[in-house]
Amino acid sequence: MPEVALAIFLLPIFSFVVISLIIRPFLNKRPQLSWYVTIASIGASLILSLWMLVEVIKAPGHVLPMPDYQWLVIGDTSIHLGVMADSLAAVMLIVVTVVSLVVQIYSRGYMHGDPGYCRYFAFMSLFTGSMLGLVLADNLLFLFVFWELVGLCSYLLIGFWFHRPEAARAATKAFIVTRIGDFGFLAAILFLYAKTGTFDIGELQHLALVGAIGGTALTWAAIGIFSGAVGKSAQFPLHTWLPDAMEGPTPVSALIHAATMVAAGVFLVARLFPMIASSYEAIMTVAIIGGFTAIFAATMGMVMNDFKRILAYSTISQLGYMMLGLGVVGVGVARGAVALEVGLALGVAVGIFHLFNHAFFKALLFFGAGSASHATGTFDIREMGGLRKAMPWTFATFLIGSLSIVGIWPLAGFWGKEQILSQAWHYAPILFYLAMITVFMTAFYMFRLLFLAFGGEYRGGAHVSLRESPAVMIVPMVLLAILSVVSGWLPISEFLGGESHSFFGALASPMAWASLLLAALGILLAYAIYSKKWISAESMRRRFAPLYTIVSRKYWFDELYENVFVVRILVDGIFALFHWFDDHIVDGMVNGIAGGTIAAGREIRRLQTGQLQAYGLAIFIGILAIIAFFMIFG
Amino acid sequence: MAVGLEHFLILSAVLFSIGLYGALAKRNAVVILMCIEIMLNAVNIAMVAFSRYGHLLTGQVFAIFIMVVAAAEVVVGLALVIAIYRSRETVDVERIDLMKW
Amino acid sequence: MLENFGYLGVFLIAALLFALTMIMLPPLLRRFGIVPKKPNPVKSSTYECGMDTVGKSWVQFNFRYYFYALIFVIFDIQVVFLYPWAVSLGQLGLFGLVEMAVFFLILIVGFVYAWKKGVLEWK
Amino acid sequence: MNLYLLAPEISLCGLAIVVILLDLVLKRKGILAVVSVAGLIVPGAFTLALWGREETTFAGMLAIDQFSLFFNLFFLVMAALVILSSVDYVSKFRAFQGEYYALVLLSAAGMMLMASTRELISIYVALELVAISLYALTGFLKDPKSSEAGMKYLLLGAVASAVLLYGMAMVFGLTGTTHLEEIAQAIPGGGLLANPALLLGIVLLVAGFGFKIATVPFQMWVPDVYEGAPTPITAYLSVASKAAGFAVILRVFYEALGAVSLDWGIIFAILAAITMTLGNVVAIAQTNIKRMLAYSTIAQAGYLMMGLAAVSALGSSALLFFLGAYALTNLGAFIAIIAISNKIDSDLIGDYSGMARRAPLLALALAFCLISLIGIPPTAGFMAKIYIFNAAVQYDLTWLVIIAVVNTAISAYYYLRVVKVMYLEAPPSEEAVPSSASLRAALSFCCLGVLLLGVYPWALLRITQAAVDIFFP
Repeated sequence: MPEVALAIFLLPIFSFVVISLIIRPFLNKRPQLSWYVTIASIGASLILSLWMLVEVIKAPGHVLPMPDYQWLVIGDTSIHLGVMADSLAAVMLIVVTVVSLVVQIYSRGYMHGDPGYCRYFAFMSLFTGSMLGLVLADNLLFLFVFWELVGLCSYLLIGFWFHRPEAARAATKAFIVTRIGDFGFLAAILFLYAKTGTFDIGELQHLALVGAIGGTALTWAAIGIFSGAVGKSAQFPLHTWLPDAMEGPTPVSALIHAATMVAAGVFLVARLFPMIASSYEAIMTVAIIGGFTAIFAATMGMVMNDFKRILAYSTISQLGYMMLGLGVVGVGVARGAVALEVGLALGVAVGIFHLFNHAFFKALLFFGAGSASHATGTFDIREMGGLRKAMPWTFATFLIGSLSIVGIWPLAGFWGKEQILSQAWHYAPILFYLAMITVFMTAFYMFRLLFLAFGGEYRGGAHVSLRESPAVMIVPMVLLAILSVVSGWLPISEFLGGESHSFFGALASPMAWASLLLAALGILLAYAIYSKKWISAESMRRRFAPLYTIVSRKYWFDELYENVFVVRILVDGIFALFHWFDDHIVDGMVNGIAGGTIAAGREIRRLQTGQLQAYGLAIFIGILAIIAFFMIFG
Repeated sequence: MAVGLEHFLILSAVLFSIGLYGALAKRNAVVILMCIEIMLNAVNIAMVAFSRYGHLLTGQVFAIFIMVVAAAEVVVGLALVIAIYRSRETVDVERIDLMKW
Repeated sequence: MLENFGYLGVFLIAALLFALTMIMLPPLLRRFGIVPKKPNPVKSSTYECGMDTVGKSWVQFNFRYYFYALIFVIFDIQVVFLYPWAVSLGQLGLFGLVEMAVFFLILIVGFVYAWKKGVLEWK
Repeated sequence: MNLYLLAPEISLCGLAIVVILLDLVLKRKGILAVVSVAGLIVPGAFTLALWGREETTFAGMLAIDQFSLFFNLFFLVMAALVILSSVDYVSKFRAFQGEYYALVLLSAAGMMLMASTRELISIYVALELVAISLYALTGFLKDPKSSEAGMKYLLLGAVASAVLLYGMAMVFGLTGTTHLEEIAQAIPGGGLLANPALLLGIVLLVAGFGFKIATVPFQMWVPDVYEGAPTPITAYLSVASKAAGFAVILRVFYEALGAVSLDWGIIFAILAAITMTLGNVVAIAQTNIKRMLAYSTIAQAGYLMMGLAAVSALGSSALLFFLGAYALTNLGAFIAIIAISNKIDSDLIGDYSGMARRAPLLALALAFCLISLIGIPPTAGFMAKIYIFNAAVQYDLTWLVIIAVVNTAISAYYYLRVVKVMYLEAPPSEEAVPSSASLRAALSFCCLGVLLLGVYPWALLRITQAAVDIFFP
C-alpha cells in the first residue's frame, strides 16, 4: 500500500519531468504527446486513489497504517517522512484527481494550438502532483515543501500568457501575497518544532489534545498556521490575489478554484483541526474570518461585470463557508458543547464535505465561463447575452452549476451548505445570520450573471458568430454537471465521521426551508431586474418611443437596468465602499510595504559613494560602534 | 621609572593611528600604501615588545612574517597602481570612483 | 628615565660638538693666517668638482624602474628569512636546510618566470 | 613532523607552480585549464585518503580533522568549478592565462590552510596568501573598472589585515601564545569589560575577519569589487573566500575564545540582523545583476552569521550546511550569468529580457538558483534556511529569526524580478546564447547539487555534523 500512496503523487511529477526533459526539447514537433502523458499519469493516480479509498474504507477506524522513512537529522532528533492515509486524505485525493483529470481533458480543446502547449501540461502535471503530495504528507515540513510547490506552480500558470503584462503582474501578486501568509505558517512550524521537537502531524495533534502544548503558545502557533491557510485559500484580508489570478487560462482557474490551490488552505485547517480547535481564540478567529469573508466576497460578486471575477468572488465566499463550518464546530468543541472525538471528526466532515461538492460545481461553472468566452471572445457579461439559444449545452450545465452553488435541494451544494448552516446555528448565531444573508446574495449574483450572460439578446459585436464549443469541452462539462447533482448524495460526510443526512429528511428542518426561501428570493430579484425587466422597462419604452428610436443604443436599456434602484443603492452605497476599502486599504497595504522598502533601498544605496576612503572610514566607525556597544550594554 | 611595555604599546598605538589617518586622508594611492606600511610596522613594534617583555620569541617570528607578507602585498599594490596610472593617468583615489551605488 | 637616556645625551652632545668644530675650524685657521687666501672662479663655483645641474630636479622616472623594484622584493624577502635561518641552522639540521632549499627554489621559479616574461629587458 | 598530513596543500601549490612553468613553454594555452582541473584530482585524492583521521602536526600548528577535511574538499570543488566556468572567459585573454589558473589554485591552497591551521601566524599567512592572489585576480583585466576594483580591494584589504594583526597582537600579548588551544587556556576569566585588552582584541578580530565574510559595516568593498572583477572571480570571491572566512572564524572563536562565547555571540547576532536587512533592502534598488548579486551575497552572509550567533553544535553544523548549499546555488547563478554576459556583453538586468527563449536551459538554471536563494522548496536554499533558522530558534534567538523571515520575504521581490524579466518579457533578438561544454558541465553540477540537497539534505548534513564535533568534545 505505501508504494501505491507514493505512486499517486509521484506519477504526475514524473510526467512533468518527462514532458519538460524529453518531449519539449526533442519531440516538440508533436506536442500532443504531452497531453497523452499527462492524461495517462493523472488517470493512473485517479485509479490508484480509488483503490486507496476502498482500502481506507475497509480499514478499521478508516486509517491505514503507513511506514515512514528517516529523512534528515536535526540536532539529536531525526525527522521521518511518510504518508498519511486516513479518510480525509482519501477524500481529498479523489477530489484532486477527478477534477484535475476533467480539467486536463477540457484543456485539450481550450489550449489547442497554443504555442506553450507542452509547457502548459508540464506545469499542470506538477501542479496536480504537488497538491497530491500535500494531501498525503504526514509531516509539517514535508507538507510545507509541497505547499510552496503548489504556490510556485500557480505562479507559473497564472503568468502563463506572459506576453500580457497584467498576467505577469497578477502572477507576481498571487505569489507575493500568498507568501505573506506562508511566512506565518513557516514561523509556526519552526515554533512548534522548537516547543515539541517534532514535525509529525499525528504527534502534534496528540500533544495538543493531551495539553502538552497549550495556552498562548498554542494559540500563536495555530494562528500562524491559519495565516498560511488564509493566504492560500484567499480569505480576508489576503484574498486580493484571487480575482486578479483570472489572467491565467480558464482551465487553470478552474483547477485553482476547485481542487488544488485554494482547497489547500481549507485542507490544512482540516488536517490540523484538533490542534487549532484546542485553542479557543484561534478557532474563533477561523470562524469569524470565514464568516466575514463569505459575506464580504458575496457583496463584491454583486458589483462585478467580469464573468470570471464574479466566479472568483463566489469561490472566496464559498471558501469562507468552509472555514466557517470548520470554525463553528471547533468553537463548539472548545466550549465543550460537543464531545471531543465527535466534534473533531464532525468539524472536518462539515468543512471538507462542502469542499468536496464545491470542487465539482465550481469547476463546472468555470468551464461554462471558458466555453462562453470561447464563443464570444470576451469575459464582460455586458457584451454577452442570448447565449442560451446559441449554446444550449453550456447553458444547461451552467444552470445546474448555478442552482447547485446557490444550494437548491437536492443538488450537491445544498447538502454541504445545510450542514454548515445548522452547525453555525448551534454554536455561533451571529455568524449564522451572516451566512443566511450570504445565501441570498449568492443566489442574486449567480443569477444576475446567468440572466445577463445567457438570457435576453446578444449584445456583442455582430461579427462574432456564436457557436457551441467542441465536444472535447462539452463532455467534461456534462460529466461535472452530473457530479454536481449527485456528489451531495454520496455518504462522504459519514465517511469523514460527520452526521448522516437522509434524502428527504433534510427537508424536514425549517432551516432548510428558510435558506431555500432566501435563495429563491435572490433568484427572483435577479430575474425581476435582469430577465423580465419588470421595473418599468416596457412602459418606458412605450412612453419615450420617439426619444428611444433616436438615442437608442443597444446597450442603453441594459445600462438602464444596471441602474435600477436596488443595484444603484447597493453599488453606490455599501458595496462600493467595501470595494474601495478592498482596493485601497487591503491592497494598498500590501503594495505600500513593498513601495516603502524599495524607497528605503534607493536611499541607503547612496551611502555607497565609490570613495575608497569612505569605505575605510566605515570599518573604523564600525569597530568603535561595537566597542561602544560593549561599554554601554556589556 | 623605566621604559616599560606600556610605553612601547603607546608608541605602537600612536604609530598605528598616524598610519590610519594617512590611509584615510591622503589622496595619492602610493602614499596610502606607505601609510598602511606604517600601520603594519606599528603592529610589529607591539609584537616585538610583547616578545621582548614576555621573553617569547614567537612575537619576533610573527614580526618577520608580517614584514615579508607586507612586502608582497605592496608589490601587488604597486603593480595595480601602475596599471591604474596607465589607464587613467592618475593615482588620486578620490577620482577612482567609476563604480558606486 | 633620565639614566636610560643618559648615554643618548652624551652621544648627542658629542655629535653637536664635532659638527660645530668642523664649521668653526676653517674661519679660525684663516683668521690666524695659518692658511693663505687665494680665491679664483673655479674654487668659488657651486661644486668645486663636477658640473652645474641642468634643468629641474623634478624628472619623472620610467615605470620600468618600478618593475625592477618589484623584482628586487623577491631577494629582499629571501634575506629577511636567511638571517634567522642562518643563526639557528644548527638546531634545524638537515630538514631546515631542505626547507630553505625549497624556499629558494620557489623564489627562483618566480625569478625565472619574470625573466621569461621579459620584464628584465628594457624595451 | 608528518608531512603527509600536509600533502593536499603541498600538492596543490606544486600544481600551481607546474601550471605557471607550463605556461612559459606551452603554445596552446587551452591545455592549461585541463591540467589545472585534472591536477586537482591529486589533492582531492590525498584529502579522501586522509578522511577520518584526527591528528595535528608541525607542533600543533596544523590540524587534520573532519572540519579541515570537509573544507579541503569544499575548496577543491569550488576551484574546479570556477576554473571550468572560466575557460571560455579566459580564452579571450591574449596572455596571462597560466597566471590566472595558477592564482586560483594558490588561493585555494591558502583557503585550505585557513581552515586547517590552529595558530595565529600561519592563519595570517594563509589568509594573506588567499587575499593577495585574489587582489591580483580582481585586477586581472587591467581595464579601468577591473583595476579600480583591484585597487579598492587591496587597499581596504590591507587596512583590514592591519586591523586583524593588531587584534592578534592584543591576544598574543594577553595570553603569551599564538596557539589557539593554549590561548583558550590562558584566556583570563571575568568577562570582557574586566580586561579591555581582550575586548579590543576580540573586536579587532571580528573586524578583520568580518571584512573577509563581508558583514556590515565591513562590507562596503563588496559591491564595487564584485562589479569590477572578472565574473568567474566574482563568483569565486562570493563563495570560496567567504567560506574561508567563516571557516577561520569558527576555528578561532570556538577553539580559542570559547570562554567568552556569550559576548561574541551577541556581536554576531546583531551584525547578522543589520547585514541581512541592509543587503536585501539595497539589492532591491540595483539594476546591474552582478551588483545585485553582490548585495544578495551580503544578505546571505547575514543568514550565515545566524549560525555563528547560535553558539552550538546545531548552529555551526547548520552554518556549514548553509555554506555548502549557498556555494552551489550562488556559483550556479554566477556561471549562468557568465555564459549569458559572454554573449550579450552586458550585466544590466534589463538586457536579460526574454532570455528564457534565447537560452532556455541557462535561464532555467538561473531561475532555479535564484529560487534556491529565496529559499523555496525543493531546493538546497530552503533546507539550509530551515536548518539555520531552527538552530537560531533553539538558541533563543527568535527575534533574529523573525527578522530573517521578513528579510526572506523582501528578497523574494528582487530575485523574482530577474525571473520575471527572463520569462515574462520579450527578447530584443531571437539570437541563441551559446555556452561551452565545460561551463555547462559546471552549471549542471551546481543545479543537480542544489536539487539533491533540497530533496535529500541528509547527504551533506551527515558530514557537517561530523565536522563540527571537534569543537564540542
